[in-house]
Amino acid sequence: MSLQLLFDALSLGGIYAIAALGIALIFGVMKLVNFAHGQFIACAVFALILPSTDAVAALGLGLLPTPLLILAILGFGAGLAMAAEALVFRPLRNASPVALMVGSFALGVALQNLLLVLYGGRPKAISLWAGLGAPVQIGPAEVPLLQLIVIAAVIAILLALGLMLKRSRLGLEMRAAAEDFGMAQLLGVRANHVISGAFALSGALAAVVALVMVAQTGVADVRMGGQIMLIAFIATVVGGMGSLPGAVAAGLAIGAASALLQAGLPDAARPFRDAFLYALVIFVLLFRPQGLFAAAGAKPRV
Amino acid sequence: MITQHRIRRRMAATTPVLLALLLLAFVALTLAFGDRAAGRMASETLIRVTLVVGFWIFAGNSGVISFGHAAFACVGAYVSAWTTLNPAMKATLLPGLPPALAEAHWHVLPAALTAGLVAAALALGTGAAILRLSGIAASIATFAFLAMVNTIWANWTPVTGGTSSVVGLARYVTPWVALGWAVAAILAASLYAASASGLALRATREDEVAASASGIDQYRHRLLAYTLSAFFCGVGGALAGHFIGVINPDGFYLSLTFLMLAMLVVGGIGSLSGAVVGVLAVSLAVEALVRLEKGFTLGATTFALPPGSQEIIIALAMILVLVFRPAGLMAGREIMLPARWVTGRGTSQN
Amino acid sequence: MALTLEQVGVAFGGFRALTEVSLAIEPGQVTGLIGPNGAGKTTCVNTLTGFQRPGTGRVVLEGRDLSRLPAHGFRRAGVARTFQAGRLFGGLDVLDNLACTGVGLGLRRAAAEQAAAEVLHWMGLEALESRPAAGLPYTDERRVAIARALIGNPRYLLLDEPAAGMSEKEAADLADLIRRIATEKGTGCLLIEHNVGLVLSLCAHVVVLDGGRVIEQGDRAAILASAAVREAYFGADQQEAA
Amino acid sequence: ADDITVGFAIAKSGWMEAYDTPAATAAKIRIDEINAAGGLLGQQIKVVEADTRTDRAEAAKAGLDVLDQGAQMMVVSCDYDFGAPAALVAEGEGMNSFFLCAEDVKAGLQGVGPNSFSSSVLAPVQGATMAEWAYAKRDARTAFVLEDTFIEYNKGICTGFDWMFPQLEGAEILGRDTFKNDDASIASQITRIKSLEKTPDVIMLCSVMPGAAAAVRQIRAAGIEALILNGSAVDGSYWLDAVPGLSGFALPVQGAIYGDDPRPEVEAFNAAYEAKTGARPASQYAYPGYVLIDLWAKAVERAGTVDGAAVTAELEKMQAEPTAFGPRSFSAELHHQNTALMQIVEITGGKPARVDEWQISQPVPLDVLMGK
Amino acid sequence: MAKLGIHDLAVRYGKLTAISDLSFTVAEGERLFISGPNGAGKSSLLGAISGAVRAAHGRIEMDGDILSGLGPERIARRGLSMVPEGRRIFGGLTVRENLMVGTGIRRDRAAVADDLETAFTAFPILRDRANAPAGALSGGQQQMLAIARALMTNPKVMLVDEPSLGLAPKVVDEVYDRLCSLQALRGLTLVIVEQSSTRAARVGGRMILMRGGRIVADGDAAGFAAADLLSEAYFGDPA
Ligand SMILES: Nc1ncnc2c1ncn2[C@@H]1O[C@H](COP(=O)(O)OP(=O)(O)OP(=O)(O)O)[C@@H](O)[C@H]1O
Ligand SMILES: Nc1ncnc2c1ncn2[C@@H]1O[C@H](COP(=O)(O)OP(=O)(O)OP(=O)(O)O)[C@@H](O)[C@H]1O
Ligand SMILES: [Mg+2]
Ligand SMILES: [Mg+2]
Repeated sequence: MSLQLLFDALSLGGIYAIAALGIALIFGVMKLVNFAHGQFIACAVFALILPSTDAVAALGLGLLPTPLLILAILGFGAGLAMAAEALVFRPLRNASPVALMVGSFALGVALQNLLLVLYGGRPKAISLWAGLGAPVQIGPAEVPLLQLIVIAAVIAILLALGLMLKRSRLGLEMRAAAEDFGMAQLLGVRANHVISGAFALSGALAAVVALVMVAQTGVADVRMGGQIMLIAFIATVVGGMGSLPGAVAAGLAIGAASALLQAGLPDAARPFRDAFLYALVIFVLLFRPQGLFAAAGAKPRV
Repeated sequence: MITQHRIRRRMAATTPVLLALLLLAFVALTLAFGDRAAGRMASETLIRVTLVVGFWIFAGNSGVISFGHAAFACVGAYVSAWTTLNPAMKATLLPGLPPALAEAHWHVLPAALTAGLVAAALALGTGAAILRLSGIAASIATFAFLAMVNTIWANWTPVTGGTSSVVGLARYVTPWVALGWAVAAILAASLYAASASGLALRATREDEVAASASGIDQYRHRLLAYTLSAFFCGVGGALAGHFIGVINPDGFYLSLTFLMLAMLVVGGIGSLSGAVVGVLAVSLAVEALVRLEKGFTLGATTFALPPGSQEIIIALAMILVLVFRPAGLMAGREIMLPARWVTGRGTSQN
Repeated sequence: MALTLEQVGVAFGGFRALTEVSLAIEPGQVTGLIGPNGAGKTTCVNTLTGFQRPGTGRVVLEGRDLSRLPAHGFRRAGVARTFQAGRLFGGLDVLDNLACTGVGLGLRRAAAEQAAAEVLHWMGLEALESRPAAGLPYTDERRVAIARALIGNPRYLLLDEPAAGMSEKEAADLADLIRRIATEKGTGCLLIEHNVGLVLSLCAHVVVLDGGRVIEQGDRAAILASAAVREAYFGADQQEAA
Repeated sequence: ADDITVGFAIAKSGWMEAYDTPAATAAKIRIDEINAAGGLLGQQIKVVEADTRTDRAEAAKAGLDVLDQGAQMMVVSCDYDFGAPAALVAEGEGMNSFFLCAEDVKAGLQGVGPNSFSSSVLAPVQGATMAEWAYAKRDARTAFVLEDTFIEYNKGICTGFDWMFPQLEGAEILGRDTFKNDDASIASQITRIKSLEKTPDVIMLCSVMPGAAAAVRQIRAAGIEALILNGSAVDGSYWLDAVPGLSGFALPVQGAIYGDDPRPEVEAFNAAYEAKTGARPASQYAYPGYVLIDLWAKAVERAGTVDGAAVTAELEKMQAEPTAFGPRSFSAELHHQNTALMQIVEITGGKPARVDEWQISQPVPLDVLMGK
Repeated sequence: MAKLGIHDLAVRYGKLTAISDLSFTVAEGERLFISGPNGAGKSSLLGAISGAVRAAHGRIEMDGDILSGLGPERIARRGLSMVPEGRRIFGGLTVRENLMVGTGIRRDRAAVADDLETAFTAFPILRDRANAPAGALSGGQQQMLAIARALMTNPKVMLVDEPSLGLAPKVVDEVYDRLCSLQALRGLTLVIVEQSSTRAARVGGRMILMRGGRIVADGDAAGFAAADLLSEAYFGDPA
């Protein structure tokens, strides 16, 4: 595999990996497959611009200086996710995983239509960090700066999250509350805070995806996060439900597989790229139903 | 001696009859009191009953959430289009069809049956691999299957027309046709649920491990239910196509998947009545909101909801239902005749 | 003629849960299996019922090697079990819980319900027939779990801590039931229990596991006399008794 | 009744709304003009509406809905997929239907039936126009085709380009690739372009928003400066913020919204549109709405009735019928434009401007349109 | 003052009344056994005290403060710890992590390491499997873990639901030894649900007998053991 191809694969996979992390985190703490995650991404994108149905977008938060802007959007994502938790998912806590999933989907529909009402259905352009596209020469490969930043960000986020979950008390409590909410409470864990924290993190990760997407594509569209969310969802399962490194690895792998198929398939088969990709997913699952990185003991013993 | 258990079995046998009557009443009332739009709403609702009841046969009994059933509807719709469309039309729209299909010009009923059978065959083939998995892995695999079918359908242009719609399907689906199929689906679903296989599958839903310790071969029963369930989704897809006369792969993708799931969960996945009630409740609520959005007059003033608010309100209403009735509107119960109606005379002396 | 483990070894990752374990369950008899927590008793049962593949060695049912059979195949071959937790099908009523086994064995639904009703009658549990399994009191849950395992008269029945959480009186009733199963139905039973009194009163033959190995086997006297067993397992009660 | 009723079964909510509303507004501008000038066949034109909610099943219902409200001609959604269900309802009643701005050959005779029309210009014509214009005016001899498989329109653009470009003396398509509109990154497609032996003179990008803007941004970021061609769908300056300072991007339009169209009628319309809505059209897609009412009204006057078959017969007689946006033709084989005089808009330094006009040297043959 | 006071407690599940009119007190450092047939309401009582189950009415006090209405986490933070029925260990966490979950409420962080060491000494198997996922432990091992986990919060009051369930006889002895020695050391107040009156008598302490959600007897555990046959007759056969 050429170096160029590797970077292409990583840049797509990196986005999937961050999105998958956000989904795996919530699945980890609540057994919730959060289908609204895609809309969290879309909302974070639209937070950059002022609500209006005009064709030309006027920047809102997007006008802030870069460091503030990043903070503001991350905060927005976190806040949105926490609000969703408090208003929708907390009351649903005793519902079955399917009901939770349908609830999250309904929330996603509501958010998407809210965006439609506020911003109209036309995609909007956002001029942000155009300079990040500038190519950087690395050996024989030419890689846009943004791709390098994405790759670095994935690594940093993964390390930080991994450390947080494995080493910190909050992480421990998060995982405990995820497994048995009532028991964690009996041990004095402030379980509501902990879950709310997980949502905040997940929302912030959605915001990261949003920023990367905007930097990459320069557009905002209400349907934006949908596709990524689906891939991320698949990555979460292929990686092993609840395993964060698994989610990241599978996200990267799916991105890489997609890039490789794109590069390797003959002309006529290329439009069917995703069909091959999904066939691959089924194939992997058949051989490792518990996922690539299933936590040991994840399968309950008899 | 007649036991409580027997009585319950007999009561359960009344469920499909009552559900059929409920749907009959629904059609009769909408046709008697509604406008033309209400009649179309009735057909659409009953097509959804066919789809969702078909979906329930698998999801409700096995407890495995499938995302793949919209794909069966997709295949069913296209099979019916391939077999019933006017050959001249096919020559221009779908030039890549094999000669046998290109010349076919079938009656709609055998076409609908074939749609179901082809969907069932596809379910049997793909289920044989996918259903070796269980739990969330199985769900994801069905999802991948759906995405595969969608990708293929959207790009296999000579045969499927690609992302462009196939039009000109005979629009024969009246509320009565849809009612016929919905009732057939309900009957099949309740027969299956009462069968040995249905019981075995519900056991695996409760506890996979204990079920296999009871000698139950989970894979076999799941595959059977999956296949039967795909049949009705295939038929439902065919009906949907012949209802609006236009089909497109996108119409059988995520939004249909989630609509089916949402209706099932709102009604309550635990019972057949839940599936039917969920469809009715969601469809009627949507219809009511759509009408509100168009505006209604009260005295001298006209009220109207702002455009686009219907989706938001429905989504929020769904969340509220789930919050207050986490097991759905029917919460796993069936609509049945009360016990004293089914015990009959002469059996109560012991 | 017996259900046997032959030199079975089971490992989880690097951890060896069973090492060269051989034991036999004879028809019509109750065999006891005791040992400290984590000795590998449940793992033995899992191996004997197809829930755990033996890493080494074989599972043999009356001369037939079952090692490759899936779990439901074991049940069809006549090996039934109960679980440490009840594991009833909570959403179904008691009769359907039993009928599930009938269906699993290939009966039609009506025949399965007939068989279920007969077993409930044999155990004197008719009254429970229409109760939902989810709300059953603990003791009844246990008895229904046993009833469910008895459908189709299995040749062997493996019971994993059936008396746990029962009072002395309830445990005594359970002992009677197990005795009846062995004598009236000719079923070979394997009984895992920490209630040593119960095991010793019921079992002609007792196997003691520790650390995944058989450390002792024999009749009541042999077990009580064994210093190794006393050291590894017995509490103050049994020490006194021995 | 004393009125002639035109039914609009179009998206008033959902994402199609952004496309349908401007064209419908333009259609109503023409209706207002006709009414002000004494009406059609001496009667006023009345408008009734129903919302398709950007949903196919709802579109069929919307068609019935306007029918119930007495529609005698039906204007349906911009896109073939969302307009066809309603158009089929009209067809079933023997009524005329017009797609607001569909550019798929099926939006009309082929995909709906004998009384259905679209007033826009076929997507393959747009692709072919760009091929021939770039060849003639920009000396394009080599091309790379990048096709977005999202909707049929995109495929149509590429079809036209693929038909026209290789027939031109010395012109060659060096390579092609596909992507999906919502792909988060098209890095590997870009790598394929960059690894071509020589940089292509033009890149034919067959895509729509938002994928088109995203692709252009990534192509330019990767340092590929070749002239990029696209179809009319990306007209408008609203998306240019996505690629600051973009240059070398050209597309065909039916009329220019930028105030530089040489035809005074176009500017007059732009002014009328601004007067009605408070803003100038955001893209050329308002124009077909105006044209369709214009053509239909002429045919009705000639037929002396609104009866579908009679009006269709008159429409099919139109050859190079003048409109504010150029001549339009229909025939018994095609209810669509397979050739048209198009304005070429080029974006330079982030500013779009009309730079040229072009009409393809031969109409796109029906076989090519039908994908044979 | 009593360490724990239960006044007029009632617990209902829908229409079913699990506990009614229940009152008793537990003195500081006392060891109280609760016994009774299945379904007597023992677990419901512990649930109500720990806040896991909502009381229909009544008052629960600890050190004179009213606990009723506080959430389980607040109650736990006041020094009340529980080993629930069914163990409820965190299967996906390692054994060590299970032990650490409850230590977040302790202020004496330094003592945590010592306590961990003590727990490992008491249940050596936990040390051996410290980094293994707890879900893989055998039934009895999980029970040990549940007890050790509750102890790690350094509670003042500990509620234990059937500690001997699934434990080998030798380990049951050890568990009781351990609980008793801790009680002596820290003045722990213990409330233990125990089916076996012989066992309770051997360990010694006060005993409450429940049936049908009410207290039917209250006295010295040894006395109950002597009257064992009688009490069995009194309970009768539930079937
Ligand atoms: N799936 C597994 N993964 C890892 N270790 C396991 C697994 N299953 C069992 N073990 C280990 O194997 C050993 C034997 O377990 P088993 O359940 O057979 O014990 P047991 O004798 O039934 O004990 P108990 O009396 O406590 O129920 C234990 O140490 C347990 O931790
Ligand atoms: N969550 C619940 N929902 C409904 N009923 C319940 C629930 N928990 C307990 N019950 C019922 O309340 C009554 C008391 O139950 P509880 O578990 O407190 O008894 P117990 O004395 O602990 O019995 P055991 O010895 O079986 O553990 C029983 O009839 C039981 O069926
Ligand atoms: Mg065990
Ligand atoms: Mg209890």
